[in-house]
Amino acid sequence: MVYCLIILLFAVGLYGVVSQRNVIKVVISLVIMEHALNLLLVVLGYGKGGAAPIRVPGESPAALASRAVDPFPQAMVLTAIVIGLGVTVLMVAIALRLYQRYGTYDIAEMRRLRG
Amino acid sequence: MNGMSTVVKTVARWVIGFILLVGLWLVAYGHLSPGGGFPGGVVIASGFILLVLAHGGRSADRVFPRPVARVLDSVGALSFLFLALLGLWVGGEFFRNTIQKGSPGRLHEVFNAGIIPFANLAIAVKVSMSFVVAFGVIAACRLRAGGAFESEEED
Amino acid sequence: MTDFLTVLLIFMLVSAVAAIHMRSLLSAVIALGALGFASALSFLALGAPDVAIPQVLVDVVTLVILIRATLGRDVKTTSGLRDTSGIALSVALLILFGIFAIQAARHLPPLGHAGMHAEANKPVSLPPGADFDPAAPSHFYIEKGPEVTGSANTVTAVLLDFRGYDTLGEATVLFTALVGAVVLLRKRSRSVPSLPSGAGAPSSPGEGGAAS
Amino acid sequence: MADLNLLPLAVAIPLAAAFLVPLVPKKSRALANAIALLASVGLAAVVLYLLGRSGSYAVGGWKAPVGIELRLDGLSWLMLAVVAGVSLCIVLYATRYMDHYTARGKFYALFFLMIAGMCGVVITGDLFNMYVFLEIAAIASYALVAFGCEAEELEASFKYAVLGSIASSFVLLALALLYGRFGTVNLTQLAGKIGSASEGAKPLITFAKVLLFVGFGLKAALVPFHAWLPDAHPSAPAPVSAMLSGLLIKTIGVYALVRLAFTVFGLTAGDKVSVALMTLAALSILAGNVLALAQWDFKRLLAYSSIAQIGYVVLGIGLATPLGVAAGLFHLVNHSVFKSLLFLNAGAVEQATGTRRLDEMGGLRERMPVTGATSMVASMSIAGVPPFSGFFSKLLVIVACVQATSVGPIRYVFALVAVVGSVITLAYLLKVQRHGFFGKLRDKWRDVREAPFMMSSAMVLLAVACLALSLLWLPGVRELILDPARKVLVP
Repeated sequence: MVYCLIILLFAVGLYGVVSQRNVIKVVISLVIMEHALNLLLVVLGYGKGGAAPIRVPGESPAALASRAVDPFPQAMVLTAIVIGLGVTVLMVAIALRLYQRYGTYDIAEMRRLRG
Repeated sequence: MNGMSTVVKTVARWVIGFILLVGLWLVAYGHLSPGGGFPGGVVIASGFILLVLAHGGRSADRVFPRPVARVLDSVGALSFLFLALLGLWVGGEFFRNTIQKGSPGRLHEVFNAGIIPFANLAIAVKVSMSFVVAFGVIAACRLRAGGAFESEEED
Repeated sequence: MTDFLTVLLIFMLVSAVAAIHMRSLLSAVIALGALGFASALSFLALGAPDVAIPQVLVDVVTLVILIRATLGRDVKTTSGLRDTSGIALSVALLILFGIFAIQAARHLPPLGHAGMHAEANKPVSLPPGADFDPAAPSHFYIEKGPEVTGSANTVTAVLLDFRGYDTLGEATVLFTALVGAVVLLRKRSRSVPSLPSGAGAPSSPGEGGAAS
Repeated sequence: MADLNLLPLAVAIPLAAAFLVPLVPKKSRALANAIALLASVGLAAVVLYLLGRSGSYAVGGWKAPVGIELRLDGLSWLMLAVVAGVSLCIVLYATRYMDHYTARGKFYALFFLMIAGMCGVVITGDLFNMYVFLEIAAIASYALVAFGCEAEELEASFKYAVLGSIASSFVLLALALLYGRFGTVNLTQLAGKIGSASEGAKPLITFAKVLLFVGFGLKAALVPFHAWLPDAHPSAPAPVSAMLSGLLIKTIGVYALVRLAFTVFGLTAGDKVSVALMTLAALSILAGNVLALAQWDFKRLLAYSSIAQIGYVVLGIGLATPLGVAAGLFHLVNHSVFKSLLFLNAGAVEQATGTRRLDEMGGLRERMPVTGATSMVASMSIAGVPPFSGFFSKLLVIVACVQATSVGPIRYVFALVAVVGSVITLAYLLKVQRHGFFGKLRDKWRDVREAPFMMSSAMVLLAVACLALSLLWLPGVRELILDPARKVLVP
């Protein structure tokens, strides 16, 4: 159920990317896709105890292992978040420049390139 | 951009110290509690962004000139790479955590994790300066459709 | 846990649809913000405060940047979808994608038993003193991580020690995006008075012929 | 182990250069150029040092599934060598070409970030690490495509960035699914777990395979996924076009696709994925070549031609027979060299005349002898005219097609497509030569001057490489370079 909803979220983002004409909307849709992926990774790392994988003072390794979630997907998601942010910043910069050249955010009105 | 009202400026001046403190705490204790170089760096950057928003671009530039931020950005990245190469140089492997670490019984001390606190610091410098520059660049460019491109970026 | 997540996810879906279909760009950006905060909340619930903090911060930054890009522009509203024939095809492909993806997701282990928690990925045996057998590396991160790296927070241990190389890549991505943005928003792009762009510009046949 | 000590430098050198170059003051162009050249030479030296070595390198001293594993084998060495060699020539060329643009420091920074990303993808043995370095290379290339900030460059870049991000998110989705099931992202461990996976995991594995296929297919611009390439590649400044067409689509597209298909998913001759790969490749050859024939924009023509030539590479490798893989890799090396050379030629012509339209050129051979001669060499090579390297690799791909009995009778169709494709290639390159460099010199090009020395010497170097690469197939040389690369994929 949770997985299906996350995939639906990803699909909504994908739909936005292919269907929207507004450059900013396309960027927003890409961000939605990233959110879905990040959430999927963290959900896959969830374990029974549901505690953050941080050893508190005086705790034994086995005790932590029995209650903690998987730290590895979290590390990957952190990296993925930063990568997503980088892509967003760059695409907004391109969008600002496009606006300056064309006076619009509408892709359909930017048709300098042939097919 | 002359900034906002005096109330905002005063509050910003009070709050910024607190924000920087939180940022530094996140950086320093990143390996002992939730946090780390990246969130800490973003928090520090948000302090500067607040400064820019409240006082306007000009005066913020006087406090923290963007070229300096640009240089520190590169320096942060280089020092992280340097830490990685230090591992290659001293320990024989790229990224080997060479500094003394993990001594028994000292798990929750700050300087017992080898290069980790230093790496956190390098990342924090890099990330915060990145955001200061990125925000400055995006905030500074005022575009008019088809018209002249106004940007504070030289070349 | 599942119920809480489901509610959050439905909220996220609604805000995603809103973000895509709202006509005003500013409202769309704000809907995206709602989505981001919901996802940060679910990270907290999933035992990932280390992800939730940056997620909130990144959301704020994204919002600031996106709002900066939408404010003060002449056109605030979107003018709808692209041409319909292309849309029909892509929706068909999207439905196909959805079916296969959900099919694949059904073969994932159930919530709480995926990744390192899956039965198949448990370490085979751990005789005392023997080398750790990481069937899934995460077991090593959790059980040995704090001792061998000195970092009580195993996420940081993974990020900066076990897989520091990835983090170098991450910092590099940020650097790349930043240099890219600065380059794109610079004042002048060419040092000679603009070369005529040959491609789609019919207005520039061979002017400035002997620029050297 | 010890002899791989310098392997991480293949990433660290370009990264250090990228971080350093923006610190150079704007005025001192020479210093920026010097850093760039030094870094390229350093990278080439490291790659030379690594020749003939192979093995696994544990980053940070953590053994494979715990830490990140770097792998060097014949195939990754070959790709590293291509990246280092071609990018060295391109840097040489860029030292003068970029005089026409501002922000030289940032150009080099992005350029070296792209190289670092490509090297990172090539030497990694870890799926997530591959994703990270893929993104570095991809983001740098989005920015570089839009470097000139002209309208069509920005538009092309945006289109490219959107499709590229979709591709990356597919890769990440596949990674998440695989991690959820198998709990690891190390390629070797993943391959083992996939090989012994139960029936229940099959739909998941198939879906992940499709996602990776589409994701890397988009990056490699195989035919149904090629829409971004003909816009993005011509729009960029010439050195960047050369990097994109010559190196980027091969390292983060073809190489990654092939590496995952063979080593993780165990592709063998005649299986479904192999036939699917070859079908896309054949489509790419046909569509790319036919569309190239219709172009009058020099760089756009070359971009379409890249789609077709990537088709040959994938066709050869997709056969999964020893001869096919070797031929495909051979063509990959050749294509990097001659396509970069042609883009550099196009850049030299554009800089001298201000146009990319073939119908406005004519007779440029008289005024630009070096550019004319080197483009002649490259054209003959890409079209498959005998003494040049392209002839051998194309011939070998065709022969391999005919000999691949495991593929079934459809192999004759593939072989026929390859033959027809090379005829069309010859046709449009004759068009380039006839309209661009031969014929009567127009009056307005009377004062055109040859490209500066640094640019011409880069072109001459690549042209010499075009000829020299024929030697790769000679016994003795082949055993040193191509065979180890081939053995990684098929024994």
